[in-house]
Amino acid sequence: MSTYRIQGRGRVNHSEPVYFTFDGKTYTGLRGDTVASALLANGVHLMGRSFKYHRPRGAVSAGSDEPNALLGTRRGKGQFEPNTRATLQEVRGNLETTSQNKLPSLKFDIGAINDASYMMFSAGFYYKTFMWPKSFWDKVYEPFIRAAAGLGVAPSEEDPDDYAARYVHIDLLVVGGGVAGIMAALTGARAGAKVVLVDETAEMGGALLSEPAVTIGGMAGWDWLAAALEELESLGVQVMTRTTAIGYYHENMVGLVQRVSDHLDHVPEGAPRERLWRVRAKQVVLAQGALEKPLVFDGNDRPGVMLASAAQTYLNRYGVKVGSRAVVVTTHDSAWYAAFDLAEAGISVAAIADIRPKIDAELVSKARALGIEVLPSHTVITTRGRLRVKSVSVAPVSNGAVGTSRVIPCDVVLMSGGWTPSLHLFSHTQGKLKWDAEAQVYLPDVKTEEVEIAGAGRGLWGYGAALEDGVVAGRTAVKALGLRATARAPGVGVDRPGTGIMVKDLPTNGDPGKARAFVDFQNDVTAKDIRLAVREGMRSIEHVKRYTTNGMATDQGKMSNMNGLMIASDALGKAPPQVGLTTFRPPYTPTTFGALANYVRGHQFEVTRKTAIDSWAEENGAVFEPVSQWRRAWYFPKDGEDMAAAVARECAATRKSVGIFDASTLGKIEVVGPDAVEFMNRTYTNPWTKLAPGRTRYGLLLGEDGYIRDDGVIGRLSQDRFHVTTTTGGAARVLNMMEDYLQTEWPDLKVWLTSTTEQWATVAVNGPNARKVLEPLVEGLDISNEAFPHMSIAECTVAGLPARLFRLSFTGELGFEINVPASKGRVLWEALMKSGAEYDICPYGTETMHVLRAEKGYIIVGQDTDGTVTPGDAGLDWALGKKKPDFIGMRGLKRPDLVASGRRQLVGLLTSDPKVKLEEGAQIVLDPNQPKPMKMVGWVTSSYYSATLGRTIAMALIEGGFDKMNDTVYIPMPDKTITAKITGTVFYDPEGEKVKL
Amino acid sequence: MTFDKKTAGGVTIEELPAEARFSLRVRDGERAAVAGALGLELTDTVGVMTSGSGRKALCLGPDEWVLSGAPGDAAAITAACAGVYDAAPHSLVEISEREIFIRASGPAVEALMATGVARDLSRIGPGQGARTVFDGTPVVLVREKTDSFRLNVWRSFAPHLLGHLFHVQKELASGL
Amino acid sequence: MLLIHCPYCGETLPETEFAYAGEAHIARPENPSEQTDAEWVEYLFMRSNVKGVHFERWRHIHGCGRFFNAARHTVTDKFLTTYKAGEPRPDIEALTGIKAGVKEGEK
Amino acid sequence: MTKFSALSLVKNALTGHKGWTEQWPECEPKKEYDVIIVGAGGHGLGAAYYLAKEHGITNVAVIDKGWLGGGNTGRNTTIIRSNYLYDESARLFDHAVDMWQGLSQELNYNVMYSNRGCLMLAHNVHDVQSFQRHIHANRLNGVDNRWLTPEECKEYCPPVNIDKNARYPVMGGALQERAGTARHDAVAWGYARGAAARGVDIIQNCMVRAIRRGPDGAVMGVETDRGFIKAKKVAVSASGHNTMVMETAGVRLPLESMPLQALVSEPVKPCFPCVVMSNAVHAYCSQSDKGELVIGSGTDQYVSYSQRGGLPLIEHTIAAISEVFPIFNRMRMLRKWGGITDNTPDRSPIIGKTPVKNLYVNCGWGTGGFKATPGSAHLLAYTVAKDEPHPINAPFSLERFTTGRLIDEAAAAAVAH
Repeated sequence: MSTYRIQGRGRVNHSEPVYFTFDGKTYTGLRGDTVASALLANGVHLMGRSFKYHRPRGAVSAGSDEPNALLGTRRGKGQFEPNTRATLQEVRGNLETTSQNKLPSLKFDIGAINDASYMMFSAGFYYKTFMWPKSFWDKVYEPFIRAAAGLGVAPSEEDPDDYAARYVHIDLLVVGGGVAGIMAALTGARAGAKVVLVDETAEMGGALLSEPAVTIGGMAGWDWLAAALEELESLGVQVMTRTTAIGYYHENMVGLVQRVSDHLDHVPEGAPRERLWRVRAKQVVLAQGALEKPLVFDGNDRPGVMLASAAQTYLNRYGVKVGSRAVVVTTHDSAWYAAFDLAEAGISVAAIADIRPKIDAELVSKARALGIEVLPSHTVITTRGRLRVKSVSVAPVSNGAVGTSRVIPCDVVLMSGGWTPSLHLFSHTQGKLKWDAEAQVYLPDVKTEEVEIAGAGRGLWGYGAALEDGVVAGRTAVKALGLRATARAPGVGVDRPGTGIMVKDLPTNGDPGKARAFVDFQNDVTAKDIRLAVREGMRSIEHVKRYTTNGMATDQGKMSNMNGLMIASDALGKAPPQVGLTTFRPPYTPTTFGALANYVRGHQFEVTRKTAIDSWAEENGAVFEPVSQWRRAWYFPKDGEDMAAAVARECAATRKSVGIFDASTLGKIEVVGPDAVEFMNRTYTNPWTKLAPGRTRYGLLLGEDGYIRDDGVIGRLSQDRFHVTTTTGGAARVLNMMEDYLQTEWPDLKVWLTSTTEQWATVAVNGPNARKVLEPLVEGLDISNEAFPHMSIAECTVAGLPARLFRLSFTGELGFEINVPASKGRVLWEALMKSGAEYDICPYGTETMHVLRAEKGYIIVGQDTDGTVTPGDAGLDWALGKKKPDFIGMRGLKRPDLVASGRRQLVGLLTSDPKVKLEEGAQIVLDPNQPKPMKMVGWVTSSYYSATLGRTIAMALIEGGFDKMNDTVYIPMPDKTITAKITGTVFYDPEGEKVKL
Repeated sequence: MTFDKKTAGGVTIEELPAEARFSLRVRDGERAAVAGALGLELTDTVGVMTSGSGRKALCLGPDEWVLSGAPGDAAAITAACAGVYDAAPHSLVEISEREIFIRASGPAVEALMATGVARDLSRIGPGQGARTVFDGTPVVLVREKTDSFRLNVWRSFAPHLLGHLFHVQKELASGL
Repeated sequence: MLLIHCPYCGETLPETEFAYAGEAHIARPENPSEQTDAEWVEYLFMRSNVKGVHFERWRHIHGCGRFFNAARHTVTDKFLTTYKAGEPRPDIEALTGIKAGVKEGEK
Repeated sequence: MTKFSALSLVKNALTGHKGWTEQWPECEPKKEYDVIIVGAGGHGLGAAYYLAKEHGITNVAVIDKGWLGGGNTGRNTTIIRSNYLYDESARLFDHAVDMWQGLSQELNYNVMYSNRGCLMLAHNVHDVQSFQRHIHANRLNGVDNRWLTPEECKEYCPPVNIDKNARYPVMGGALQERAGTARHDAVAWGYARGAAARGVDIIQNCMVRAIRRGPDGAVMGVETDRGFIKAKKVAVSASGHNTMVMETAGVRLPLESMPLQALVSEPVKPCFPCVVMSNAVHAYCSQSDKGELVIGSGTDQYVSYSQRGGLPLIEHTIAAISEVFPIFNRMRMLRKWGGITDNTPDRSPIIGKTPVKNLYVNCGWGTGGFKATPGSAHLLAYTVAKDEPHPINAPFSLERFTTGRLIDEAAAAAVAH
């Protein structure tokens, strides 16, 4: 069936056919094929459409630098992805592929109308137009541009696959599995180093896989390869295929992405699709070889026009003839060798057109012997053919003058513009490159990391040189590791290093202004576009790139950067290094989001912390809310209650009898040491010296700027020991701040801090019957009002559990907070529920807690304060230890703006209509009839319906609020203006009698 | 038990029983006195564990140890330290309940650990440990044996960490 | 990911264990109350923001918990040295040949 | 200057585009200028444009150590919005948004400002309270911003996951419809072209080494690697280098420079119609006209000018995107880059005079400078020309750090109870 496959040739398994689909049609490939090689074996060159002009395109390369042959691929539900490189994706069972960027079909695409009007779409055309009329941009022009842009379509379903990640620490990482890399890895491994060798393709060997004629160490090249790989394995080297080094980060950390299962017909349960490796290597050898450059001439993008080395790879590695009749156009010897391989495999090679006047005589005679016409000093004028190249026009060049062209029929054109060292990863390290004027390439220069470059990456051509250099790089690395290297490079036969020259766009006898000579195939950037950009004042390569989008396609400029630079330098009349080089940035090739997110997905995205009592709340129907990392019970609805009804019931029950609340998430810090009280004096605003053991106090913590940071009740357990509580979200922040001051500013203080947040489960029992519920469970302590008054702390036994018992209240009712060992939190909770049954004890959540505290005017840091509120603003001046010489924030509080009048102060608000509940965050004005922008004097920080008071209540920060008691203010809403009266913040039990029961 | 022991993919993940644990903080000058009272040596080399009198002390920081003993030993440890407090001030805070103790062991345990720990684990030998992060979760890890690690994790982070460990266990079992 | 040497642990460890804690050697004034507004703003907010060798604080927050100081080059991100809190600013020029606080463009 | 129009494009197309001329010429510095602006980003070039256009000051040079637009102007995620909380901020950014509307026509350069809307997602009760506060304040300030239910969020931006069981469930969102994106490079180029046409010298690849002050302390000019250039006034607007430049004039700034990473995916057909920001999850995403998902990452935690960035931050950023938009998990990251952001203690910028006579500064924009470009440029020009701040930028003075009158958008949003 396949007329382009050469039986028995290449490294594919001829006895294992693999079936896959392309645009709905089933094709047969062989195990080991890429989608591109399999399609080419079936005579299919047309694989996609270009970005801007929708021109028909085929594979240009056989590797990860491919700009054209990008397909949508799919395995099953949710397993679709766009823009897969056909040149890298292996064929497998369960593989559907589809071409992209075409409407309605690949062969007939109406988007190609852009191509017909290409003269309009020059570089930067969109900056110059689409401006009139103004309203058209959003509605007409932009939607049009957007619809035309983009390549494939985004996935539309959730990805069912798993992704993985690993850290690995090794002596030597070798990137690139060509002969230089293999030799470097062997050198390292033989010296006893722990080595990892990676290559992005399915097989180690690099270019050697495309050149079976080479002999190494007296063996056939492929036999040497097999032996070398066997030795690497026996030396314990981790050899990783299908693994791309995506980025080179600080301190020799290299990110690798391994494609674990995309090549498999069936994926085992639990296997990841891709795995991210974060490699920390003491030494790195980059042996990434070189990339062949296309030539830039009119029609260089037609399906069938491809890199000479790609044709050689398809032939030798995959056993595929890319066509029946080839013409080779080149500036480098390497394409001659490719032509020879093709000719010897029975493909007709009509001619080799080489821009160079002088060609090595041996090449010429060998070409002639193979029946290939030799055309030195020839340029390419154009190609013809709609969906596949049909002919190429070539013409002689003499002293810059281009002669008459002639047409040579063909079905493939193999081009080579020479080779560019692949230095992407080296560039990630911010290593410096230097321009080699003779070879016209950038080479590695100043290094910033522990890295060696081996082989073609530093401009060395040929297998002999690559093997030698692999040893040199390996030895340097081994020496730096403190080991001794013994490896030597084997001898090489049939080495064909070759030479060549670098050129800009090829000379033509046509109108260069009309030439469709592509530099960036995918983004449809032509030589003409680059010259236009220069003419318009874009003098740096960075400007040229951004103006034309050259090098910004998914091949990241691998094909286009050097050609773009050569053309821009030519246009500017400057040497390339004066024009610059676009910085390569990670990743080396586009990297799947899934691999980068790896395990951090779904519920593993971030921890959800739960308390010991959470399970009870869940079993009892609680609705939860996320609060920082925690989830907390928000309210406990009963039989169809909504939130408002549940909260009203919970509030009433607590005020009337008793409520129970899980306060375990509050931060807890134990402050211990002879200087504990001094430390407390310096950190918190309050005075602590006179707080007796067994007593507690509300503590307020400021930042050095004088603004409120945190608060909580703090108990003194003994002379030298405090139990500090913080807000739920503030726990880690407060501890870090305390450690900072202690270690950095006050290292003389003998005091230590320990987080005990999770040592304790904390249950709050509040309400007039709180003591009755608790008392039967307490041993070793008299909790009567006389013996254990409000704001006390003691250690005792509750429900048989060792406990730290606080008497405090965040509700305004008689209240206790019981801390017991965390694992016993639920035991305590259930004991209290049982003991409270006769008082109809009511579990409540955070919402009821908020309402109850608001009725009492207690603030919540972060809700009633916002990082710009001082203690004075919040009505907490009483908490400042004014006689203390210093505390954190004391000086900050004295800054001019913090003592100025007119600061926003925390007050209560009562709406005129008691049923109207203000929105939290609503803004307050004094004159509701003013035009916008209005002068806002404050905002509503907290607002609730109070079941206790039978009306709504609110707190607000209002300019000069303390002096505006009983004033009316206005809250303009979209549909109406609400009026409210300023009051104090204590709405319930202003005398504070209830807590003293 | 909060979770069941599971073996697959070359690793066993299990919960370890409770023990008495304390955070001990003491300066150089007072260290010997506290060590004497506890009946073990307190090294000032971070990451090293010492033991004596049925107790273990892992040095986590220059003045910080995590002290562990049998569940019933808590009162004795507290009393021993209290006895020298006046002469050798220090901080002893019980944290027995703060953490869950997980053991991961087996031939594939290094691969499992390498999915979450950025440190070079080869630098932590048997009997050594460190406070570090496992895939974003703060942990204290101790290498008990070459192929056995103990992870102490704050109680509320344990389900998250276990979610990761069990997920990777399946990945390891896939052989890929 | 940077590698950071903790002077307390004696180990060179991944950045994920550490938290940056701002410029180093900015001591809190002995008597804040006696500070003028201008002096206080210097302490609170003004930073050298050096492009070159920067003295800065880190905390080994997921390790030994200690705050310590470091000299790091802010263009290369390379650490020149780390040292314990309270120790004096090291002579970077003597240590590495790089002049501390060197401005861009100077040698 | 060739006027850009559909007609000129057609005309040039027919002649092989040979008629286009330089959008700005290459300049050698003159000996003296009325105003020198240090930093040829959008802000600096724009300030030069408005100095020439609105204040008649055309003897102006914009000097940059690299290529124009090569700093943060070309290294951001192009988000434009003005739904800030405080009156001062809302006015500042809304001034810019107003100017964005007609900027293409103003400059005769299509900057592709796209009113596609910016949706900020709320993931917990605190977010809801905070965004509601923004919405109310914005409404009374005349800034558009409205509340969407989770279902409305999904309708506005279909890739958003509103599954109630998500780790970060979407509890609603604040939508500013006038917000959007623009083509960042075009902004610098458009201002450069417009300024140059009005006589402004744009001097690229010229490093300002110091600001020289006279015996009276006032600014005399700048020392550059092409020699001393005299100037009556100097404005510094060189993000990532402000501390060093201003220090040469003896002015200390409350700045810390940190690298901000951003990245794009491979291009795909339109699938993401607006800008979405999720502060709680740290996901910031839009889709460019080219089809790439443009994704904002975080800043590295330490002072750095390296622009290199680490892998953990990228992993975290992508994980956040996959959390909020799970369908993108199989998309690929194409390119990432870093910019150097100058951060002030209150995360609001400084635009105004300095203690040195005739020296002005525009800095501290953190991650939010691009959106302000026309407004900031306009206000800086005003401040330089009049030697006093415009009422809109008056609150954004350097003195506010001494008085404590901070404009702390971050503090107002960040604290969780």
